[in-house]
Amino acid sequence: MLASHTETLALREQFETPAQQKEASSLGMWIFLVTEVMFFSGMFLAYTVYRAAFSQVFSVASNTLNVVIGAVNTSVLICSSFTMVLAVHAAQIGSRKLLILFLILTMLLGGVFLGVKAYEWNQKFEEHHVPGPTFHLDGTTQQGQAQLFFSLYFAMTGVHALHMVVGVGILLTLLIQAFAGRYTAEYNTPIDIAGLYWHFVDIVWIFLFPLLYLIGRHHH
Amino acid sequence: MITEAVQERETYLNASYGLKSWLLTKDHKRIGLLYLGTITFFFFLGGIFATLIRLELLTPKGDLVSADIYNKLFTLHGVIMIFFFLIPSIPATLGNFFLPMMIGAKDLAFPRINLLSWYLLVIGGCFGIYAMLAGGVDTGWTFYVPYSSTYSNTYVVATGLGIFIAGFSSILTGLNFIVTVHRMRAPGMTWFRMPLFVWANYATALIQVLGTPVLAITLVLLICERSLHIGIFDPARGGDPILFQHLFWFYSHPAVYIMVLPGLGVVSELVSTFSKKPIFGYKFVAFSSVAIAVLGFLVWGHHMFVSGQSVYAGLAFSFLSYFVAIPSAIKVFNWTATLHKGSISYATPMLYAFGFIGLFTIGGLTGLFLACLGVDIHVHDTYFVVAHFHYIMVGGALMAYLGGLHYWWPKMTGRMYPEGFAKLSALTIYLGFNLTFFPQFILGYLGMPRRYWTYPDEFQVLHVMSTAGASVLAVGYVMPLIYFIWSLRYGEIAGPNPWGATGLEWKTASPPPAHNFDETPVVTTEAYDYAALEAANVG
Amino acid sequence: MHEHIDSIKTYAVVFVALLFLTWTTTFVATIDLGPFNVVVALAIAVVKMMLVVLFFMHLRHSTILMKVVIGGGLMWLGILLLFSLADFGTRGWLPVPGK
Amino acid sequence: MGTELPLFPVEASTVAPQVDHLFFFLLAVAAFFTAAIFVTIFYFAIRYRRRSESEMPVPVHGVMALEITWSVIPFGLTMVMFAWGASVFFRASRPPDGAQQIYVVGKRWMWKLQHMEGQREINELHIPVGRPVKLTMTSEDVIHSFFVPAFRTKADVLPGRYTTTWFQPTKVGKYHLFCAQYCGTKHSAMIGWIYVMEPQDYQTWLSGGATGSLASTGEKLFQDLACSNCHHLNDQGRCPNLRNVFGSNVLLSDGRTIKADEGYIRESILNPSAKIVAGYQPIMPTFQGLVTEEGVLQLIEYIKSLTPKPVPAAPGTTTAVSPRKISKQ
Ligand code: HEA
Ligand code: HEA
Ligand code: HEC
Ligand code: CUA
Ligand SMILES: [Cu+2]
Repeated sequence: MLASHTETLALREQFETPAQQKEASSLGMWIFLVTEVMFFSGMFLAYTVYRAAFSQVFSVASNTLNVVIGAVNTSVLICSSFTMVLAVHAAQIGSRKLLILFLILTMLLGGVFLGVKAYEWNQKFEEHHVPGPTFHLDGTTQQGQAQLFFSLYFAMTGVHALHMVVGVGILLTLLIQAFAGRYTAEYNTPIDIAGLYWHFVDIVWIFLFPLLYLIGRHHH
Repeated sequence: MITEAVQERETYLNASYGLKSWLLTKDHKRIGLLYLGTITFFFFLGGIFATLIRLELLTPKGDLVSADIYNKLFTLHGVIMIFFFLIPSIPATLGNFFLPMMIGAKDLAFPRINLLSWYLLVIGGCFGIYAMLAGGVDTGWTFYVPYSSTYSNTYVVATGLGIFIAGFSSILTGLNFIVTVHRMRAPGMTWFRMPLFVWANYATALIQVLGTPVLAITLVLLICERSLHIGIFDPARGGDPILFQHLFWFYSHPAVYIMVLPGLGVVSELVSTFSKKPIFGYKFVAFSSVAIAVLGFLVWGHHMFVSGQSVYAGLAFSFLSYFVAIPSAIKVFNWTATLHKGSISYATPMLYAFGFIGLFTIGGLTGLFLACLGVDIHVHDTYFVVAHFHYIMVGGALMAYLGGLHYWWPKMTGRMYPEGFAKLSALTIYLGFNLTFFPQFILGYLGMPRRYWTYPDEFQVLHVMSTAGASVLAVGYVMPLIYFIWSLRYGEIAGPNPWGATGLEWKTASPPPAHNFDETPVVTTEAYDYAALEAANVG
Repeated sequence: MHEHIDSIKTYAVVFVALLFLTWTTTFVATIDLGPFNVVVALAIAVVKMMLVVLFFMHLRHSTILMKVVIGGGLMWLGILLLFSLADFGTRGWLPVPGK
Repeated sequence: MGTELPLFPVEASTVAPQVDHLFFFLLAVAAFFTAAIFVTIFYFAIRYRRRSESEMPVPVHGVMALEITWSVIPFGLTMVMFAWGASVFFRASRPPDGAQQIYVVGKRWMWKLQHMEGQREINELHIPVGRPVKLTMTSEDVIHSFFVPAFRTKADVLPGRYTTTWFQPTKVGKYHLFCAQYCGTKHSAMIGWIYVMEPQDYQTWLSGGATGSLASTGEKLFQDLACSNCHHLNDQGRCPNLRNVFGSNVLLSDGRTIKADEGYIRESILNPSAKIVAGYQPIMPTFQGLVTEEGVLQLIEYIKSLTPKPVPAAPGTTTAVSPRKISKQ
């Protein structure tokens, strides 16, 4: 009874077969991720241009970020990617319990990441590292160029965090549906696709971490 | 009796009734019509701004509107025509309606996303209209910093948000088309059996997906810069305004191919159907669309030859610009060759196709002048550029759109438009168009800068000619509006295939049933196989 | 389409590798390698990306089409960076201000 | 009320005929292809018009030789366009040595121009016929563009940076100057005139009005702003000697060497700590906000005058790092 219900839910009318539908969905998601790459690309370009021009100041500014926190947060995100892939795995083998467990874990880890991020942002406000009239960075006379670094820092981590928030929202929806028993070993495309998204957001951070926190620890 | 038969048959139009059945529809055909209504509205809105621009320029003095209003007029004209009319025009209306049918699919891969795209366009449009009513925006459609970020005191943020949202509509349409073409083709519909319109929309979709996100982030950065003063492009803090131009044109040059590629696709359909011949060099025409899409991403710096960009970058961008011209040339030559020994009909859509080929050629060839470094230092930001792009976008893309609309009108509505009236309007548009924009080439070479509210006296005669042409043009555009609406009720009933065309969309009833085909078609012939069509009709 | 299910062990290995690389990149940043700090940091990031894409996102079991899609996306990112930097990098080659 | 109908702009600079020749070449190619396509289409459309609905033309799928021909020939033509265009462009980009220097500041919505001899003009520029003129330009606010149609020349004028354009007028007369980059409300009023004069008329014009050469105004400013308190024109003190700085290669404290051009001097004044000369402390205060763009240009002209001509090295040759800097190490 339930199975046949999910069956009809699963295959939308424009498709001929479930395989066609699944392929279409993951192709759609991959293409969407390409658009995301291009979306971030504008900020990466700005970063590259200004870092090349003002490498000394960028290095001073980058040194004010806390590497330990950054590294820990990177690890948190990697853990969340791991639990996400386990959730996909659980869905594939049809284990509802594990699926729910791992979805919850992933969301929790995502939440931890965002919490740490919020803490870091708050630090920036306290240290006057937020671009604007009150901005001040010690160790350089180039306050304007230093602001560029922090503008990029906020833009990049901000857009990334926004993606995390959206990701957590998606996982929440999936979780509710998983509770309702919507996903089975036969039909779990949405979990798969959400996984792709989550991993993508992780990858963005994998680049942001060295670019913002690490590069320029040593500058002459 | 025929009428009765038509009325009783179930079509996508009478499958369900009521506003809700339209606003919540997932049928690509209905969504196509929703788009049609939306962009028609925006076209006339943009057209009213154009009319006011032309009236102001009738005299050298600024005597109709104030300088600030004039600046808002051309900005809103450009923004609306580009982002809310031409970019969605062919893909979202004709493409939406016919792309799935032409490959024998029941719908697009993601119908709900398709509906979402339309809502995004409407929401984006609402932001645009809000900006317009609240006081307008005066940055030009190019939004160059630091003017837009710091100096303008108009509604830049609202407009930027509107374009940002409309951009997502465009991205999602593109995404939908790509997946549909890859995954939804009917059995037997191989890549090289696809109609060229599908190829063109596929190539367009690639640009939409790869380019639009960069515009989106550029607008986000601009909005942040303007509202939070983060300094990304601020020279006082070491920021570089030319970085903005790179980001903007990385999207906006390819975007011109978003605007023209679908038109090129329509013309391929028209030329074939109305000469009853397969397109000469099908594969070349098909690949040239993809080539244009790809090469189009390598030339954006040709908008920045005198901007303070390095001369060496200018050199590279000029060089590469000429590469895009070749696939365009290939198309024009192949269409011409297709006509050879054809059976050429002068139906209205074909007149538009002829008009398109001529005007696109002129517009494209003048693009070569602009891509030429030595000439561009003189004509950059003059009316020469204005003439160039109107030749391609109005003479080209818009003509193709109108041609396609006439061609598929019977399929969409089940009724014919009045042929005589339509021919008259096509002719009016053609004459009015040339009178409006040809003098602008001369003006441009004389040195008349664009975005000028007032101008030296000696340019007046040419401006008067241009304004006169624009009035003729306006009449030409209002005519289809009238007779298309008229035909909905009084037009002659159209059969399933009034033109003797070969595409799958003509193999189903007019208007089509909600699921397009009564049974999934199986394709056994190449595209444009008129002999097979005839054999089937006889047999 | 045949669905390929990876073992949890594979995932665990990849997971550990990712954590290890995170630690490595952080550690290497404390050593002064001159210009190579940048190279190493980005190289490690690329390796991590590949691990995530190939294993967690199952690209290694995906069709060629998906690989083309990803490759294309990265190429376009490259186009944007390369051509823009071609401008910034050649400014001042001609000894005329602003050319 | 204008009644004349001009069709072609006057040619009044050495570059203008070059641009026009190129333009005519392009026009010829464009006219040829346009005509060819129009004629062929009309001919086919009439010759092969549909005579009956049952006609069935023979399908032709394409001819490889034709495809190649009509790809290769246009490609060849476009490469000529590119090469020719690039050569004109380069000639139009590099001012000849010894060009007369004029400084331009764009500001919403006017052009402020300064001559070396000290004359300052607004929205007007007087220059002698036959001599190359080089403009060094910057903007106080948004982007503008300096456009003289009769000279076929145009260059954007950017805030925070110097850009250059040049021309050599060939005809005496009065020519339009336009702002070609949209800059707000009165963009279309940011216009003016270029007066090209006979050399003797120009001399007469020069002799009137000026309060002293640009360099001397700069020198005065140098005193007024107290630059001279630190910068003595000898190698004493904690500040670099500004003699012979312009055009030299300066060694910076971070090890880089940089060519001291207008942009560098401007940055040294407005953002001195961005680049520190090797061997000195970053004690120079910023003059951002204390001196206008025009003032900066005057100072630059003064500092330039401290370098005897002809120093701006010919492109390509490397000037040795000035020994003055090295001795200071
Ligand atoms: C649909 C829109 C569209 C299209 C398709 C094009 C197509 C082309 N455009 Fe255009 N362009 C615009 C819309 C478009 N453009 C707009 C809106 C602007 C102004 C933006 C702004 O600043 O507001 C602009 C500005 C613009 C500039 C910048 C000018 C300036 O600001 O100084 C340049 C410079 O290179 C240029 C070049 C070209 C070229 C080389 C092509 C080529 O793709 C054309 C190729 C076509 C052909 C060549 C014709 C067919 C070929 C033949 C008939 C055979 C013979 C061929 C040969 C001999 C090669 N365009
Ligand atoms: C798809 C794109 C598109 C289209 C279709 C058009 C259509 C037209 N455009 Fe425009 N145009 C642009 C895109 C387009 N334009 C862009 C991008 C710019 C640059 C903006 C910028 O600089 O930022 C521009 C700029 C531009 C200028 C230069 C302004 C300047 O630089 O100062 C001019 C001047 O003549 C002009 C004219 C026209 C005219 C006469 C039409 C005609 O074809 C329009 C004809 C249509 C109608 C006339 C409407 C139908 C008739 C009615 C609704 C009748 C009722 C009317 C009344 C009651 C008033 N356009
Ligand atoms: C408080 C002292 C002081 C004042 C006042 C001062 N300078 Fe300097 N200036 C320096 C020092 C020290 C340096 C070298 C370190 C550096 O590069 O900043 C320098 C460097 C320069 C340079 C670069 C020289 C080179 O060899 O490359 C220029 C040009 C210059 N100053 C111009 C000016 C001008 C113009 C003014 C006045 C508007 C001015 N300075 C006022 C101290 C001063
Ligand atoms: Cu200054 Cu336009
Ligand atoms: Cu372009």
